[in-house]
Amino acid sequence: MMITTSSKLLYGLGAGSLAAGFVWFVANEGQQLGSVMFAFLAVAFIFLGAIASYTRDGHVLSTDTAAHASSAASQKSVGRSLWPFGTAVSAGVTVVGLISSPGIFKVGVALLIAMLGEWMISNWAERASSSNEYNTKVRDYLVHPLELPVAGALLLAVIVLSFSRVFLALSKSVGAIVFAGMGALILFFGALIAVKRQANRRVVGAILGVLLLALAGTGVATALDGEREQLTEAAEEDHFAHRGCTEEKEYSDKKASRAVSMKSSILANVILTEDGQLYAEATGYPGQQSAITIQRSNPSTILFVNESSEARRMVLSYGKVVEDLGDGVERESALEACTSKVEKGGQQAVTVVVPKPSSASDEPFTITVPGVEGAKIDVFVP
Amino acid sequence: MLTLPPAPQPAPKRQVFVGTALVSAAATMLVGGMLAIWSQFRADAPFRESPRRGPIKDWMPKDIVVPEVAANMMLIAFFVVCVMAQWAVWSAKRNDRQHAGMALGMTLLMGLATLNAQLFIWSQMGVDVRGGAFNSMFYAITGVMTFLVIAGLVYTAVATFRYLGRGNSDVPTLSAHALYWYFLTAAFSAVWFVVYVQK
Amino acid sequence: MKNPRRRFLSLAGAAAGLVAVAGCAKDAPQDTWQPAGPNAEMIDNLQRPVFLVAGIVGVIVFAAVAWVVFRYRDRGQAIPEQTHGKPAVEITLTVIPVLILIGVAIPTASTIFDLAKTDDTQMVINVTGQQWWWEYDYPAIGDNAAKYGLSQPIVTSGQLVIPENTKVLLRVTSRDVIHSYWIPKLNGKKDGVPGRVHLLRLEGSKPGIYAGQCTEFCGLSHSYMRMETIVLKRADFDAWVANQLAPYEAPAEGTLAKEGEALYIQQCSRCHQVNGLADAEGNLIVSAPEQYVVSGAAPNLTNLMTRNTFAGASWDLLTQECRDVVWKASADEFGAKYLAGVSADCLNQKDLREWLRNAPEKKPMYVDPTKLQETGGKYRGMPALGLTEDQIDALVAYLLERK
Amino acid sequence: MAIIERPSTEIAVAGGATVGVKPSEALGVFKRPGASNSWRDWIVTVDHKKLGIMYGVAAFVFFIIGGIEALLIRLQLMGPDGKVLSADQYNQMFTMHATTMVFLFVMPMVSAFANYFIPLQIGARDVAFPRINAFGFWCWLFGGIFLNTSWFLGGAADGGWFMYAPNSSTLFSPSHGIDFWVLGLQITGIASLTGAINLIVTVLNMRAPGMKLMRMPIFTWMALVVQFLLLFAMPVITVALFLLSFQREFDATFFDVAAGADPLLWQHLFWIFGHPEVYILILPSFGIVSEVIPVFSKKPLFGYPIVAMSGAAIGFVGWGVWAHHMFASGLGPVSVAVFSMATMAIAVPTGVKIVNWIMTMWGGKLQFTTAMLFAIGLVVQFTIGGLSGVTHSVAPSDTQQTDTYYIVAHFHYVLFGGAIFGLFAGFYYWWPKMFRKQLNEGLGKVNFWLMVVGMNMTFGPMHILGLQGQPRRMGVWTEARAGEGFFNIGFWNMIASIGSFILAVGVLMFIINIVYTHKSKRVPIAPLDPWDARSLEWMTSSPPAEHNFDAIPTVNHLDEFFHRKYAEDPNSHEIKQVASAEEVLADLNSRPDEHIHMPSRSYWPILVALALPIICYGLIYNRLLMAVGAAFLLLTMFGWAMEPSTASDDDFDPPAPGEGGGHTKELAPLG
Repeated sequence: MMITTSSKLLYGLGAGSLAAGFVWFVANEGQQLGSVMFAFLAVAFIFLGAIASYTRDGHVLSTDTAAHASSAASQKSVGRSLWPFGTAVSAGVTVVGLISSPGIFKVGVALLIAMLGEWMISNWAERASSSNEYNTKVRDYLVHPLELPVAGALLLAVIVLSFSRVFLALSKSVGAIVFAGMGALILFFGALIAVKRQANRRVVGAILGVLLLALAGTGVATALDGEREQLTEAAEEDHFAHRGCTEEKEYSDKKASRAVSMKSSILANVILTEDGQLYAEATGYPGQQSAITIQRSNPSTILFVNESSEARRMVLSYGKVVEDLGDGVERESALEACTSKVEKGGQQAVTVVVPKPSSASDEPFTITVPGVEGAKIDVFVP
Repeated sequence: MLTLPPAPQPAPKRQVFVGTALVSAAATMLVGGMLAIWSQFRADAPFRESPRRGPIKDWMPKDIVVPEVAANMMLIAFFVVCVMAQWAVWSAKRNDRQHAGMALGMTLLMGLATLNAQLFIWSQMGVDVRGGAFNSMFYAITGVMTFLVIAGLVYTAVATFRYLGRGNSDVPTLSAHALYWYFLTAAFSAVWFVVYVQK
Repeated sequence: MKNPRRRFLSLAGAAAGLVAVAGCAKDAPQDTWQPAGPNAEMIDNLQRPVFLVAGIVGVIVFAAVAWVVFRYRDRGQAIPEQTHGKPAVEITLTVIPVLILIGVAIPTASTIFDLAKTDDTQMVINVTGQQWWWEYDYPAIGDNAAKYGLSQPIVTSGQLVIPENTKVLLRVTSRDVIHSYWIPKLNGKKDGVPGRVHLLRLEGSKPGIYAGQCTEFCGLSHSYMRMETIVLKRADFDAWVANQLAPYEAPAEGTLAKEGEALYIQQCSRCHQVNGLADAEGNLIVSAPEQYVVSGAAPNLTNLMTRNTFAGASWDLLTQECRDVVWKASADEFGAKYLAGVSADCLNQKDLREWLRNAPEKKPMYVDPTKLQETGGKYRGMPALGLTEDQIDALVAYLLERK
Repeated sequence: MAIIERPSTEIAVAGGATVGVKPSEALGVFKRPGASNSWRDWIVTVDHKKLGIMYGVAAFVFFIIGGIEALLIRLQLMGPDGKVLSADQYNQMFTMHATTMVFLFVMPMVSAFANYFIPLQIGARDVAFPRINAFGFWCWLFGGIFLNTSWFLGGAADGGWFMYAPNSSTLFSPSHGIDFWVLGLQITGIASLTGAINLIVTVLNMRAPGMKLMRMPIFTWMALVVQFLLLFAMPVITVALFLLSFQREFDATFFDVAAGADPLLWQHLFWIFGHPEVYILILPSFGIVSEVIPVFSKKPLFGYPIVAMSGAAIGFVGWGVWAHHMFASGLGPVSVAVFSMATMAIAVPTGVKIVNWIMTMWGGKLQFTTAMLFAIGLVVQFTIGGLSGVTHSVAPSDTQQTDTYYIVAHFHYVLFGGAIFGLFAGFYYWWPKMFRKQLNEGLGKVNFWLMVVGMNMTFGPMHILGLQGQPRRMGVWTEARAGEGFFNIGFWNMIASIGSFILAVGVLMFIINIVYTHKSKRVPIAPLDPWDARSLEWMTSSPPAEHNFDAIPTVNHLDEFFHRKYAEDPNSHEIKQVASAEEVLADLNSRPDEHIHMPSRSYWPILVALALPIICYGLIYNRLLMAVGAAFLLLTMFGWAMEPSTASDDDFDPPAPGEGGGHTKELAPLG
């Protein structure tokens, strides 16, 4: 019976968790924490339910000695098989292909089919009769004509390809080191085999297999030496070269985007409308505001929303700072915080700590948008 | 062949198997909790319109480059580990000691490969943990994953030692061990998708 | 065997009694059952029936237990029938609480949404918590400026002053850890969370002084983080605003207060702003608490003596008698009494002087310079300034003029 | 004939042959310790009963520590402007009081009962993983000791047991207290997790024949639900603690507002764990009471399946209500409304339980033993706590009550009047089973009444204090805000403080009772079945032998033991006793099982557990020490994995023939 008492309960709880996650998601306007948590709770429950089904609540009676006799451990030995291993490798190749190139993917799929076929035939053959020898014969008769040539060709191809790839990718000095390393490895295993003569040939085979796999893996890895397209943009943008708060510059600096700001912590939204109006929306104030209050010394996040057609940025000016450069020389610089330029519909937040009250400054604190006349919000810092 | 008349063994009750399943369930919550926090952080990050690629979440600092190849290789390695672990079970059930031992060795090796890939990713990214929410979260989530993988490796080592030291009868431990690696693969697939693909 | 029953009955009685008499407390400044404004009344109208229902259910349960304990005690009766349950009874006894709870849930939901309404706001005040006091600032925008004469922003602390029958919306936030703003007689509490702004409606329907305390654990001196809300009639409120916006008056030359001003500039103005205070060259002095205090702010002392508490409303600036005059004033007289502020006669010299002498001893704060590694040398409260008694005299004289 | 034997099989070598190996030659670098009667036996034991007793004793010691902390708090608050503790000490005191009571008393005391009685109640010889069980105990004990060493190393944690960010960051709590707290809880968390896994597997896999899930005693049921709650809740707090320690040790920015984080994240995580935790604390006591009431009512539990399922329902719904701890923290009105409704929903299954207990007593034949009194005490006091819970499921009302003493009153009625009264019911009920002697009933009743009076005097007035607006976690209150008349805060604080000392005397009576019972020669050995009990744990000797049952019974009924003693007269429908407990046991033991496998003692659990605090001290003070601890951990884990299954002096039956003259060895089962 698949559906045991506890698996029933566990499946039920899994379904309940899903429902709870849904309710949470709806009730909290799409807040993710609770919903993801519930989703995983559901996964865990359903997983345990499946295990409970599988083990029939683990309820094998302690007096059931027949279970011992029929347990797998006491079954007699049958032939060995490398097919699971082969399946693993081909699965690996398939996934590599999926990510990198269709060619490798196709090879992987072919391998996978071949290996699974072999595994299944072996499995079938083992049950063909009670005689192991007969079973092996049946299997070989079925499969050998197919598998030997294919396997040989494939092995050769993989080795050649991988080596060439590794060579191509390595610089000269590194190449030398790699080869020294490989030499040492081969020497080591050779010595090992020599010392321990009875070492099982299959173990040796396995070690070589692993080396082969490693080689193939490295080859694939170097062949795929590239990045996903989306990521290259950040590098291309080179923010430092463009930083600044003026209209011409595009980015503020690296920091601006690094300080990830939570939407839930937004002090005010500053919105630039299509017709060049700038207004603020802040929690607790009704409607559109032309002035906002920023708490002194408090990290405050202001979100800029650009609805105009141009790429724009928001600049918050909050006074000046005078640096003493020594020898009575002073440098005055404006205190500013700005977002990067964003396209229409884009948003960008800036987190700022204003240390001085606005009353301490001769010039009023403002939020402006460079290049848009009259777009100004007064900022008051108590 | 037996040297003594064996006392009847306790019937196979799959304690280790069920226990491992429960560990996996608990660890699912661990990884799930981390991913929940991750998605919460990410969902709360403001986005901006990129001129070329549509909306971009300003969640991941732009100077961070994720070594995707290594991450993908890591995922592949996880899948391979699974098959290896299952192979060990398969062989052990058939009293095939050599293959089972080999499969366990391979499991360990590929498990180490995943660990190696993780170390590689860390060193390549060179993320400063103090740099911000993404950085902290990245280390937290990959750190938890690594911890679970190390636990898996310890499990494999234990299973190997026990297998080598014992007769052929440790199939329950081996299948439980395989279950744990299945769980790790599933968990890493989730982490891989959320952290390395979606970012 | 009698004892359990008696106990249950007395407990049941106590529960019912609690519900009945909870509203009768006298002079309990933080009583949650004495609403003094519509928001608190909304809560009160909800909680009274809920407590009553809970009390009745409790009495029924206790009575049932008492009856069972009395009736079925072992009197040598035969072993009862081994019944495992009666579905009809169980379903009935499950459905009844469900119905009761539905009855409670509906008004609960509607009250939740009523209390969250913000579209009828008449005045907005920013409330910022920090270790361990509250800062209030009245932004000079919108209705505040247009209808309430707040031509300039006002910054004050400890006591929040609001006009009578005005729908005030507090924007509660924090500079360091989580605090919670709670004036029980005016509304429930709302946490001030750093980086977030939470909204709390406040409306007082009767002039008076309403006490509250920070209710989210906020560190060492959590117990000393108190606050009050003052409800004034509209005319009194206007007078209060005018006084707050009045320009700075320097003490007369040659007085003790003038000495105090110099001392203040030297010792206090680093952190505590007094609006309009200028140094000898006539430059306005701007305090820089962000350099000395973790939270980056210290109370603005421009009009200290218009408030009647200090140090996070932990101590009164008024002596006991003068305090009673204000606290126990009738609604009509309250405004005048409050606006009188603190006079020299009424000043609570003892506590204020102790505070100036050694603040951290009076109110625990992290100001030990040897243990400030984590904070980069910044204090989390007011340090001991090492003032002499003469200096304290001068400072008190100066502060007495900050009205 | 030796009944117990340790598992053994042959070692296979290449070629499929097997050979016998002498114990000294077995893989076995590491020998297992043999049996002894000294204290050492307790260190190396893997017996679930001994571990249960050790859990109980250690937890009780922590109960006393937590109680002293509570008394200091009450002393401080007895009068205005208390001077007993400094503000800093007060903050540490209430933080550690809660932490100790939750993590170091109630949870492990539940583990004590669960460890001791779950295998007995389901007719098993042992738990599924005996060594992991021992590891869990040592892990918890060392974690608890580690946590409490912070008192002597610069001060304990001072952030409250809820440890809200950002107050818990190094900026606001520079001492190492919170580091100790975080790491200590991680260690005890490991113990909870291993314990949970162990007990779930035990219940799922080791039940006696015929012991279907719906025939399990309710205590086992509730404990099972609790283990599932632990299984899913502990990882969440682990995540939260992990983030916090990451922040404190490595300057990560999860809760740093300036870096864009949201401090409410911690609150969500903490309460996602924290609310199920409440049910982790209370459900086992529900289970105990559901055992005690039927026994002393001479009736089966009314509506058994409903009680079992309502326990599961409480456990599950408990997951969906965490935000009711956050009604004042600025969630939107929609979430507040949803959580408010969900919280009310929990009242239904809880109410069902109370109804079922009363209905169980209804029509019964009630005997007011101390255990029964404590059980009835739970029913009444939990009802008060439950009803006050309903009052603040009403969110607007809760914004007036949360973080005031009203909440303190509520959860103490639930956790002291509920959970702890349930545990005391368990002490009195199961004492003769565990220790062969019955606790004195007279002293027990004194104990009960002192605790009832003390408990209601301490926590009853807190309802008033809270409604009068006295906030929690305040080291001092001031006369100026105390109010006047009947509801004067000072008066009720005084009453509460006096009550707390009465309560302390009540607990002291329990200790006196124990000492009297076991020291006095006049107290006789308890009969086999002193309460005329119903479930399997009574169907064996007192205390049970190491292997629990000579013969595993086959279960045909819920309340199997009762049904073996009593039968219904088919004509008169009267319940008649057909066999005494001794006769039932003798009948069962007349066909003892042969070849009972019991695990041997082991050194490794305590050693592996010892490595964890070393690592944690290293993390706080010195990274080198951490490496040493990690190395120690690896070594001991290796030892664990490679341990042979038996000690050299264990019995085997039949004696092993064959080469080498000894029996063969194998590795111990993994757990």
